[in-house]
Amino acid sequence: MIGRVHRTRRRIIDLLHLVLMGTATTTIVVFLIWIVAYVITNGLGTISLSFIFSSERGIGIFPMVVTTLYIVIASLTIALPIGIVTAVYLNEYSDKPRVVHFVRTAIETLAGIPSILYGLFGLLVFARFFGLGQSILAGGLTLSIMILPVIIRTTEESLRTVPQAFREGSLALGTTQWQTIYRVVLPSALPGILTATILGIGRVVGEAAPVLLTVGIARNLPRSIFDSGRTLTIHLYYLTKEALNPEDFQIAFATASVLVIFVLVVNIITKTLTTYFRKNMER
Amino acid sequence: MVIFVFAQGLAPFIFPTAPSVEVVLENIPSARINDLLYENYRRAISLDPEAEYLKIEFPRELQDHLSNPEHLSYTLSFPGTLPGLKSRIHINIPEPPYSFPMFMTGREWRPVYRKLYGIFPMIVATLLSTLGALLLGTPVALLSCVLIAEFLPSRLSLLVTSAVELLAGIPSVVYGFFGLMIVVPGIQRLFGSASGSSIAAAIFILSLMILPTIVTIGVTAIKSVPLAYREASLALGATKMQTAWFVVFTSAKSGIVTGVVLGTARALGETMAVILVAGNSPQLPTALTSSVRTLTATIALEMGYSAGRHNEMLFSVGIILFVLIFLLNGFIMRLRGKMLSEVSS
Amino acid sequence: GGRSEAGGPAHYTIEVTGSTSVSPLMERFAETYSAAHPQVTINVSGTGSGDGITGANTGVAELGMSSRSLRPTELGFGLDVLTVAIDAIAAVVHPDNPVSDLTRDQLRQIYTGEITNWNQVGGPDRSIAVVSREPGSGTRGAFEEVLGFVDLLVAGAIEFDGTGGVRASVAGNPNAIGYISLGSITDEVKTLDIDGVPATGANVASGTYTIARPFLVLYRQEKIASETDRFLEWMVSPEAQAIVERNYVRVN
Amino acid sequence: MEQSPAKFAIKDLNLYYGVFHALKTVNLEIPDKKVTALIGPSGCGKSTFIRVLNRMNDLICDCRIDGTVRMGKTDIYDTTTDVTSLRTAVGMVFQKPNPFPMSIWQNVAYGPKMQGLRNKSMLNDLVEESLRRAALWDEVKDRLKKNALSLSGGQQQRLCIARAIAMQPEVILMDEPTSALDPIATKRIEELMGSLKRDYCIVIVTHSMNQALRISDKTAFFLMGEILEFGDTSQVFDSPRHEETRRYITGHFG
Amino acid sequence: MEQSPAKFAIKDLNLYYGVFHALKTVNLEIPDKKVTALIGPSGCGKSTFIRVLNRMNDLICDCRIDGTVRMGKTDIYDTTTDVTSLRTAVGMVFQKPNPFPMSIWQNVAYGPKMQGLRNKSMLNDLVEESLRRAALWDEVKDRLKKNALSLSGGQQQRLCIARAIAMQPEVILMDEPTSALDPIATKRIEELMGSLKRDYCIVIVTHSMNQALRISDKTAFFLMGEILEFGDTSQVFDSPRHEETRRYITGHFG
Ligand SMILES: Nc1ncnc2c1ncn2[C@@H]1O[C@H](COP(=O)(O)OP(=O)(O)OP(=O)(O)O)[C@@H](O)[C@H]1O
Ligand SMILES: Nc1ncnc2c1ncn2[C@@H]1O[C@H](COP(=O)(O)OP(=O)(O)OP(=O)(O)O)[C@@H](O)[C@H]1O
Ligand SMILES: [Mg+2]
Ligand SMILES: [Mg+2]
Ligand SMILES: O=P([O-])([O-])[O-]
Repeated sequence: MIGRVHRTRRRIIDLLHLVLMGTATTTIVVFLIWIVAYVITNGLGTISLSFIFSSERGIGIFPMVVTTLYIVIASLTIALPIGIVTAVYLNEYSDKPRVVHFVRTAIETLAGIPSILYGLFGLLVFARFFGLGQSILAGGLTLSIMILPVIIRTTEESLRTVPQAFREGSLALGTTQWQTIYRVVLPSALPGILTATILGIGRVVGEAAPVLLTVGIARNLPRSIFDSGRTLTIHLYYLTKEALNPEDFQIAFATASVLVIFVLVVNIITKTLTTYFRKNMER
Repeated sequence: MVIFVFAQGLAPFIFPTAPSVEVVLENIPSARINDLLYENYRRAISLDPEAEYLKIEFPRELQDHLSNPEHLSYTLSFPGTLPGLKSRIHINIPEPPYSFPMFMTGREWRPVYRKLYGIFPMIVATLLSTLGALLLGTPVALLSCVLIAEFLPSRLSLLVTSAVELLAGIPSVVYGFFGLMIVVPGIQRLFGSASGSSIAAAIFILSLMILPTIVTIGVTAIKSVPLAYREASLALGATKMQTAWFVVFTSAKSGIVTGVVLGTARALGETMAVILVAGNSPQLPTALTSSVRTLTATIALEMGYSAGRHNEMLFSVGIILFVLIFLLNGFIMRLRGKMLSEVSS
Repeated sequence: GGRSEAGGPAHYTIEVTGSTSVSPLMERFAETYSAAHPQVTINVSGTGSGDGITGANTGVAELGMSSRSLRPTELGFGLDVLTVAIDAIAAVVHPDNPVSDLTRDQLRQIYTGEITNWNQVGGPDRSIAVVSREPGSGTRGAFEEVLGFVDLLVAGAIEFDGTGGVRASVAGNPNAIGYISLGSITDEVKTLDIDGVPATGANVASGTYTIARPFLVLYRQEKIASETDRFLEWMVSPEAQAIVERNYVRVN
Repeated sequence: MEQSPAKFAIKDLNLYYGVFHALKTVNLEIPDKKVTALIGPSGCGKSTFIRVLNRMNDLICDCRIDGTVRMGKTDIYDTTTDVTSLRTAVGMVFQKPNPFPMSIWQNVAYGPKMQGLRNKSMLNDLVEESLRRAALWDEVKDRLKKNALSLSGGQQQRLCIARAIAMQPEVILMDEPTSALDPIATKRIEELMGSLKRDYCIVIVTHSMNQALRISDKTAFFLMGEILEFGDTSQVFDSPRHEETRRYITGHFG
Repeated sequence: MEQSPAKFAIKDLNLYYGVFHALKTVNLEIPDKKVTALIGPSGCGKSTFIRVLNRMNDLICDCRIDGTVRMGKTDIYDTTTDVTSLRTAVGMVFQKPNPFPMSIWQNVAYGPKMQGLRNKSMLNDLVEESLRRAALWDEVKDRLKKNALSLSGGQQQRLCIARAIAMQPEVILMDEPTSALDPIATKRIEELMGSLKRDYCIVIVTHSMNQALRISDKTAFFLMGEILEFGDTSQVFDSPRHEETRRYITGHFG
């Protein structure tokens, strides 16, 4: 019932689409390689062990590395438990549809709010109102609110993919709901939770505006979470903004390379861990 | 959180800046104001709101230098050697509450001395750059979504997806940096304009930044479309491409919309990268090469330097951003609701 | 600031917050001072002049930094002010730009939009890309004030929120003109003479180069600890001013 | 054959999914130490019914239940009944094998552990015994630490049975345990049921008439949410009381 | 009965999933305008075989095929064969109903539209006729714009059949089309097949002996990837040549 003409036309159209898609994807990949290559080729010359592990001005970025780690740990320590518990609540105990709907809407809204507004909020509430000043704690609290939607959504997605059969199997053995969640559901959702964590880390590490407003740019090695500090991203931002010495741009490139490499490593770790867990689960 | 920002940001439209007229002496050892002598006084001197006139008597040596007092409306200054060490008298007349319509429609943002807070150009710039980024980025993202999820062999697909995820994890400052060093000069050369810092550069960088968001979420959505739909379509003699667009893509619509929405939110909220490439002039754009300033950029640029009403006004800008996001969310919920009801009823 | 519970000689932390242009200098101060006084830690946060002034006023930080003179409202807080350095502001162009001297008037006219092409000031026929700082910047405030065009910046001017951005933008664009702190000049850009006077520290000190602004430290004399007081004194000592001299103009 | 005491007594059971009336006034007595088969066309409510017996339907939010279900003396839908301990006493094997994504050993030990059994050697013994009884021990004894998901479908099904036995329940419910299995695995599981019924009350859902005939003592025929016929298997298959039963059994529908 | 010409001629077909040998040297001739039933225990390769006929296995990456499959004169596994037009000629109804998440009308019109048929009134006619033939028209004529997923399982299955008919294929393949259906829907679909076989070649996979007996002209019995027995349905059921066939048919396994 179909003409040869139509079939040929279809083939041409299909080919055209394929070419368009190929162009689009190539564009994306080319820009990715360009950005990464641009940053790393300019920065690699400056990177060395002493660059990462020295605190001395003009030589090393150790304080920034430490502050970044502090911030990551602080915000994850706050956001992960809250996020996971919320996701579990939404997904496993959703017997109050109103509450669930409200919480979901709130999360959707939170997810869309520009990060600078989180910064304003953190500045007003944590730094000024609660008197934490610009500190790692204030920043960690702010960022943890910011990554909460990411963690909740991703965790929820992975909880949703845990087959109902696992829950039924466990409950049918006379376990309580909490035992079931803790022993069967959460472990199965682990890869997803891991992805959430990594996405959260990426967001925390990459964020500039809210960190600038709540953590500050103190260049010292922080000694506690009540100290102010400067993250790698802020360092990079600051170097491009206030470049005081000619070599600052070199350092900026090197810092950017460290950031890009960090993101790369985090991505590789996620991928590996996820495939590892998947393999463990499926075969 | 909403409450906090709102509380701070609504104040300038309700309250005047100060309860009464104040006089501030800068580097002036002594003066007599309304017959009271102030010596080495460094705090604001609040006047009685009932007072009908203001009489200031300066020390002799300053009076000799008094010149041309009206060139700055509220400040009388005396020639001195170095900035910061000048002798000046400031008379702070409380400003009335700022008019909200003027805030929304005003074309001029001169926050420091002329106290003009018009954000209309910034609203326009924010909307235009977001829209532009969507128009430029979405088709590219969607096309490659389909290619990655449906046509690439699984190894290559995994590789490209990982690469795109890497793109998603790169800090926005790095994008801004790249934009400043590569895109901005490129645009200047391309258009032959005075400068390359422009709305075009912002759109370009933003579209680059929303690509990974849309692609990652879109690919996940497309991959989660049941195999059964593909089989059904292929079994009906549709080509792979027809199947991809008419069945798979349509079924993944809801997820893809989520991706586009999150991308839009990212474009709307992006700050650091935009600051580095957009030029930040608070003017209405007239061409692609016009330098523009977005709402988020204004907050980030001025928060650290602002004081008093200027500071509160930045929170007001935050409120406008909130409202934009709420509108966006509402619109999406509508859209998604429509799509869901389309599917279920 | 606060004393830590750790043993040994009482440890003291001085919190300094404020202007981003002052903070590089302050960090150098902090390093040198802490090296000589190990019991004192100095935390420098650069967030902006406004924040520094507010911080010192509300007591969030012991010391505030500002790269501009205080505004009337802020003067009313009654803060004590210490000027630790003077920073000259230099007008800069791309090294390929043949123009090397402008009058104050020409400079002002460029920034207010009355002059829009380089050929009006003896350069090639190219339109001028005006690069400025964001409103509220100490550098911009001083620059506009000294040249007398406060709040009259031409509408299409590009605004960057930092010295580095302005410099990179000028370095990458042969049409551009910008202004940056004297301490941040590199050979990527060319410094313009103003009325025939080169922008140098000596000329600022002698008063012939007038585009300058102070670096201020703000505090409340009655609230600060003795350690902080000693640090304040030290900042205007010859030792500290020698550090200032490397990039800025000393105050005495 | 009627002498064995009733394990479950169901009276006037009505079950609704939202507005859909899935079980209609069901009355039934399920005997102990026997195999009771539930047969009937697809969608008639067999799974729904079997899930009533261990309150698995509690998990479905819009499911509503009327009537009484007694196990021994306790009304299992009484508000004071502890669901957890009910499910401890009533084991269930699902239609699709659903081992946990853990090792074989952990799968079997999971239930007893959750009940508080911590003693490692006792657990080991229990795991071995359960696997032996589910006719799986010989095949897996060398790889107890391996992930249970790497087992074949039939092995997984037997693992689920072992997991249920390890709890030493009083009742075992099986929902189409062999529908997805090859002939050999099916045979093994049928043999197992034959040996298990000495100790347990077994309820099994099956789509295969032949299986029902081979293994069950009692048969209940469901049609559109009602129990149309219930009696000794031989009687139901040889001389059904209803025309529909006869037609279903002889393959005229379903 | 043997006079009708062969639609499919399968010669020495071997199929591997990776290293797993799923179909072993299958030889078969499937007649036109007849119903051919494929029976056999779970996992024996029925679905795999039926998917060979419209090259649906191409979608599975590690699937490898040996031997020739001819439809009429064309070798369908020849590299020059256009898979798309092959599938246009060979319709398929899947085991699980899989309507697209679009309206009922769009579901049926999808295939012809993809072939380039744009004329709205012709499409309307085609949709109506196909739905009528699938015995669904009366139930859905008032809600053609409604989403197909809101139909009941049986209706969905009939919709999928209508969708396949709308393409006016030469062959219809059905993989357990009634396994999830209630008796009434099953009966409808069986009647439909009876009327369809006048025009089409029909191949059906079923787990129900009774169904095979009721509707098919030819029956192939699969066991472990081999065709153990093939012949007229009456002969296969009444006097099977193999002991295994007899045992399977009489319910001694599966
Ligand atoms: N969660 C549910 N919500 C609404 N209706 C349901 C639900 N579960 C089952 N039903 C309906 O209840 C009826 C009985 O379902 P049930 O699963 O008990 O059938 P069954 O006899 O086990 O069938 P099968 O042999 O196909 O497994 C069916 O019509 C089904 O559509
Ligand atoms: N994609 C695949 N990869 C590997 N093995 C497969 C795949 N699909 C099917 N098999 C295996 O091939 C064999 C035949 O499968 P097939 O689906 O054809 O069985 P079937 O006869 O249709 O069974 P059922 O009656 O349960 O549908 C089975 O052992 C199955 O495990
Ligand atoms: Mg069932
Ligand atoms: Mg099958
Ligand atoms: O950063 P500044 O305030 O010195 O412009």
